[in-house]
Amino acid sequence: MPTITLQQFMFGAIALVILGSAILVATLRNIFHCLLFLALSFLGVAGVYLLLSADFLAAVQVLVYIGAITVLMMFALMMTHRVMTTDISQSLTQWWLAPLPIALGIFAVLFRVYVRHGGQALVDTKHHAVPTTGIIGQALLTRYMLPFELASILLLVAMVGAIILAKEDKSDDPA
Amino acid sequence: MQITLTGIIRLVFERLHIPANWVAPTVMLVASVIVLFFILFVVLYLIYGLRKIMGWIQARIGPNRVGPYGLAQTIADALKLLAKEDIMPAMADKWPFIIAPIIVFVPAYMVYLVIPFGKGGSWVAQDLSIGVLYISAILSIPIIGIITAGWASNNKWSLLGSFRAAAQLVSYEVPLALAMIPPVMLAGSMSLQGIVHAQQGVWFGIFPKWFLATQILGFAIYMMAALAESNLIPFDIMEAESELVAGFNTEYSGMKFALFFLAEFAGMFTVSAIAATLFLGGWLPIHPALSFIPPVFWFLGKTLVLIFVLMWIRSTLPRVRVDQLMSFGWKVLIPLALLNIVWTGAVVLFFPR
Amino acid sequence: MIPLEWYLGLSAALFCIGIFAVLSRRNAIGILMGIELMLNAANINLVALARYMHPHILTGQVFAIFIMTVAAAEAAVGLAIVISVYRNAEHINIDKITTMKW
Amino acid sequence: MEFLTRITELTWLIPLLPALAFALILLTGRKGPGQGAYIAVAGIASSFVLSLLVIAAVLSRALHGHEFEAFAHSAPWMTVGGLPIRMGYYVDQLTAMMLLVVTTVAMLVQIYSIGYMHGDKRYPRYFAYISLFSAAMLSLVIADNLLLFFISWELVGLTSYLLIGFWFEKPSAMRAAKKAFIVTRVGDVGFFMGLLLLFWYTQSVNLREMFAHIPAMMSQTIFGLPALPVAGLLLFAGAVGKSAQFPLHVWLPDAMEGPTPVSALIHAATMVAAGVYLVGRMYPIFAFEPHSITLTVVATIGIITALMAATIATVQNDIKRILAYSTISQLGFMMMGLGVGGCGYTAGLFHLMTHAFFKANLFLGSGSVIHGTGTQDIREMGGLSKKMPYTYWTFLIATAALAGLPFTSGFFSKDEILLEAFHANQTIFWLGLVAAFLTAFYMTRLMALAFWGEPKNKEIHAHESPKVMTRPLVVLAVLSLVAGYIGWPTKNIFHHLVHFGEAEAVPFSWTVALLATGSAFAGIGLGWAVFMKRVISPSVFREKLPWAYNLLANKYYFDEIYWAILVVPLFRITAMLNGFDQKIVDGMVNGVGRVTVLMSVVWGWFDKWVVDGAVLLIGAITKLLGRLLRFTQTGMEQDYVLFMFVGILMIVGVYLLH
Repeated sequence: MPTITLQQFMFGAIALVILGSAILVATLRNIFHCLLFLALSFLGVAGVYLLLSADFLAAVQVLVYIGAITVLMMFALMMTHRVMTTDISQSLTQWWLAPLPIALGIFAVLFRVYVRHGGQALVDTKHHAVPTTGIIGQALLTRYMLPFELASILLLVAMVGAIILAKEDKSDDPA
Repeated sequence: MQITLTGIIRLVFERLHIPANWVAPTVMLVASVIVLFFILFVVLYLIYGLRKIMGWIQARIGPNRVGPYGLAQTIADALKLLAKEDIMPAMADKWPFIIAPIIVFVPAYMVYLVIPFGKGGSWVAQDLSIGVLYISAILSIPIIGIITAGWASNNKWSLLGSFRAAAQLVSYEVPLALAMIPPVMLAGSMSLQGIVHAQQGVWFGIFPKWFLATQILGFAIYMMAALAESNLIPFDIMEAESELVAGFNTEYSGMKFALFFLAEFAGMFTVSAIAATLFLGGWLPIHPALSFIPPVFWFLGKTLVLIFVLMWIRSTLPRVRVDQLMSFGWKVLIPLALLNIVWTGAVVLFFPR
Repeated sequence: MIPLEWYLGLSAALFCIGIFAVLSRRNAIGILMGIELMLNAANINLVALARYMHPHILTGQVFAIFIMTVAAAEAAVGLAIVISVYRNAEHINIDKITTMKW
Repeated sequence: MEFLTRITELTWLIPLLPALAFALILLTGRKGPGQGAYIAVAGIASSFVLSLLVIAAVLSRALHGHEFEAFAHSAPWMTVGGLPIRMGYYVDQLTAMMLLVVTTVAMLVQIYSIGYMHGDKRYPRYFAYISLFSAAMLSLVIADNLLLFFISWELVGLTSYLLIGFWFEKPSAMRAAKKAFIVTRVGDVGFFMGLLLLFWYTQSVNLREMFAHIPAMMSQTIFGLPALPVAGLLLFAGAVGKSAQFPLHVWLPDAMEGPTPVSALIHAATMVAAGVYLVGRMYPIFAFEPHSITLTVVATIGIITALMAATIATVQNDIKRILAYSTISQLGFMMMGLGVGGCGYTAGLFHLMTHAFFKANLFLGSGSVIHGTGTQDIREMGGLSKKMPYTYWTFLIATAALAGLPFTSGFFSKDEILLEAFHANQTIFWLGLVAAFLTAFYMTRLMALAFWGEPKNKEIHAHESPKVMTRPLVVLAVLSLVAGYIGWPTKNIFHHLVHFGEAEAVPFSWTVALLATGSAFAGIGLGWAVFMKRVISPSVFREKLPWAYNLLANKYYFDEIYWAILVVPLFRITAMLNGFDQKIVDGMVNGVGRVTVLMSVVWGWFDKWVVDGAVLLIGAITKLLGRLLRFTQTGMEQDYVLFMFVGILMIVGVYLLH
């Protein structure tokens, strides 16, 4: 009987949280509940990163996905629904079952590919966790300097674009 | 050999024949429980202290009936809250309404895991190598709880409050995080213990080598952002009793309200403790000659001074408007914080340690 | 010890749930949520493979950071578009946004 | 010296400056300085100054006994059938003389026009046209090749057309403009054919290269005729048209419908002299042998024109028409001079110069008279000498010069022509003498009726013209007096400058001089007797010889003859051709059309049922497919994403199954 280590147990629990809340995100009718479960799912992913001893990434995951993106979505949600209506049930598309076989098919394909090609030798033998922050910083500012700068420009452009898009036209003329 | 929590638990586990790899989680769990009780204690007397200080500032006595000098007053209040009826608004979104206070409280409590109360590993629950980043990440979570609370209450005051809260907390999270970066740069570490260690020593035999020396601007930015993050009075527009009828927690009562309250005061202690760690040398004595006083007292002393400053500000300044708050955050604090980072970069570049 | 396949399987499952969410939601924010799920799945893959194949280089983590950056930008612009759509159409049900449809 | 030589390198600017003025006036319109007039005057004045410098350069070269090389420069222009053609300027003494004449007269006329055209509603346009004319005329003068010469020639004709029809509201002006254009075109066709002929034989349009080929051309024939005389005569046809020689003179009197300064500049002094200049410029083509057939034709046409126009002028009553016929007559004189050969070349061109000055003076004077009286009929004038003193005195001087009174410029030039004719051909000499006599007579008549005596129409209150108009008159009068002295018979500077070949000046002859002077005085005397003293009634001619009078009054019926023998038959032929076109050509076309219609009915059936059927079938199939495929085009993003994933799934599935 294969013994289950603590890590494996934790992985199982976290995976369960992630997948369960992800399924709820995809199927729940109340979009606000979806958002809460989305946040839970993100938290689970941060847990996965911790299991992979990617502590820096886990913190960034929480900071960016929960602290920024989820909050942003909640904000957008509140702005795009009539206030004082907690009943914001969202119906799914007309043929909401149609994507199901597609999703399952893609899962099957991916799973098959991973299981066949995810090598047996690729087992985490490096139990020793490496402090990741310094390595990531080094990589970002040396080898990945250009993508790093491009990402910063992308963020700036996205910020300006979002402001322009969401800005209300106060003047009468369309320009 | 020092007696540490880990050592005790390992000893107990060995006696009970529990596998050794369960030790670390258990240590975390026990440490968490200890921290939780510490928080409860701290919050109880912070509330008491606040009421007393406000009383003095406003030329009155403050609580003085329950217990000697009114010391048991907060405990009585807490008991009263626990005994109260837990009201659920009629059209409320039930589960979000219930978990919202928990989402707010848990992160406030999780931050304590990395705060070094004293020298060495036994005075910090978990000295993470990414400590500062962890703090910022965790501090961003309560916003979700506050929005959820406002949303789920099905009350327009609550919703408006949570709108304001979302805007304010997201806005001030940025200068807060930016103000925390210069100490990291100066120390070359994100671990809070590392940052404290980097502040050891004195200049000219008198002045402590605290980061405050080069980071007066950063400290000021941090303290202002911290005021907003823990929504204290000049920036408490998300609760704003006189405008929004207490904002997001209008509909809350009983234990759930107590959790919000707890989180708020825990947050006050947290930001002060972080400020003391990052800028004021944490548990380091003000001068090596004073190191006979245990480090934990230094730490608590500095933290309490900062808390007093926060309370002082809270009870003297009027509330600002929403638009003033936002424009101050985005147009003043963030540019200044960025400038401070550039300045610190110059310092690190030209005066390497 | 956790085999690599577990992570990959988790990632595949999360990705497919994301696809399902994207395809079945009518609410524009719901679709954005699905996209975020898919991006997270990709990130798990990257980090896991980086951990198992080159634990000292962490290229996968660097790429995960870039993906997060892009995700943040995408969320900002996407939600701005959603708000803009709401302002014009009073709803964000993408089935009913048919102004551009012939 | 060095400076002057350098200046000649700017010769190309001379026509360009007025052209620039033209463009500027068009651009600025009424907003330009002086409504464009100042621009025009500035343009022509700078050309004038430049011309003076160029002339000085030429003179200093020529008079210092240097072996004179003409100033010439050219640049590549275009390639015709592999032959590179160059465009440039060519300045010799003849060019210098023409530059002097053209720029002087043009400048004075433009200054005069400022006053004369004052208040006209198309004032800027007038100056634009006249600047364009100056540019074209100057480029004609300095052209170094026949093609550029021809282009400028046509441009000059165009501006002439535009300016004759300047007041196009008047039907007569409109008709006159068309007439001038069409009649000169007849001559231009000849010119162009001559140009092509010369180009064919000499493989060049450059003047000097052409002249170099003349010996080679001597032996050539075309259609059995010697080529050189044919080319010469064709060129002369152009000159006949432009210089209003018999039989193409009919347009010039009508051209007087244009503004009077235009008549002075274009139809008296410069443009009509271009024909003479053409003959002078192309003289080697004409005088390839001492008494060539071409020169004979030129001389004959010249004397016929001179006599004919002079006789007509004696009975005209319109002041400008009298001057117009006088111009035709004098142009005939010039042609005659050129035609008699030898030093007649010099004489004719000399007369061109002097005539330009005094005829411009006369026309401007007549303009002043018209300006002052408001009429063109000399029978309504009279006694203007007191009311318009400047106009009167200048007019008188110019008349004297035209009549050839001694020591006026006209005397020297006309005398020289008659002298050459005397030596070359006695018949022409005597006929020329008659023409000179008639010239004096009709000018006296003009003076008598217009300026002397008493005002005949009391309603006309004549007044002197403004200074801007009289000043040019004074300048021209002075020039009319003194310009002839450079041709003083015994020391002929002009002959030294402008001559053809090695011809020695014919010695001065008292016989000819006295005969010429005598004929002039005889004409004046007769005119005085008839129109002032009334010794002979002015109407006796009309009463005694009515047929002759009518012949003259109707200008020998040229217009009527042309109408009858050219225009009417042309109309007839046109009508015939029209009938042919209507009946036969249209019939054929209609027949073909009917057959086509019939065939198209058949084809239409085929098209409708077979071709269209196939097309519609394909269309229907496409539509059906489209209707089916339309179900995939839901317009919903998610459906497309769904299809995308289905596709991915299929591709990966296929890959995995292999």
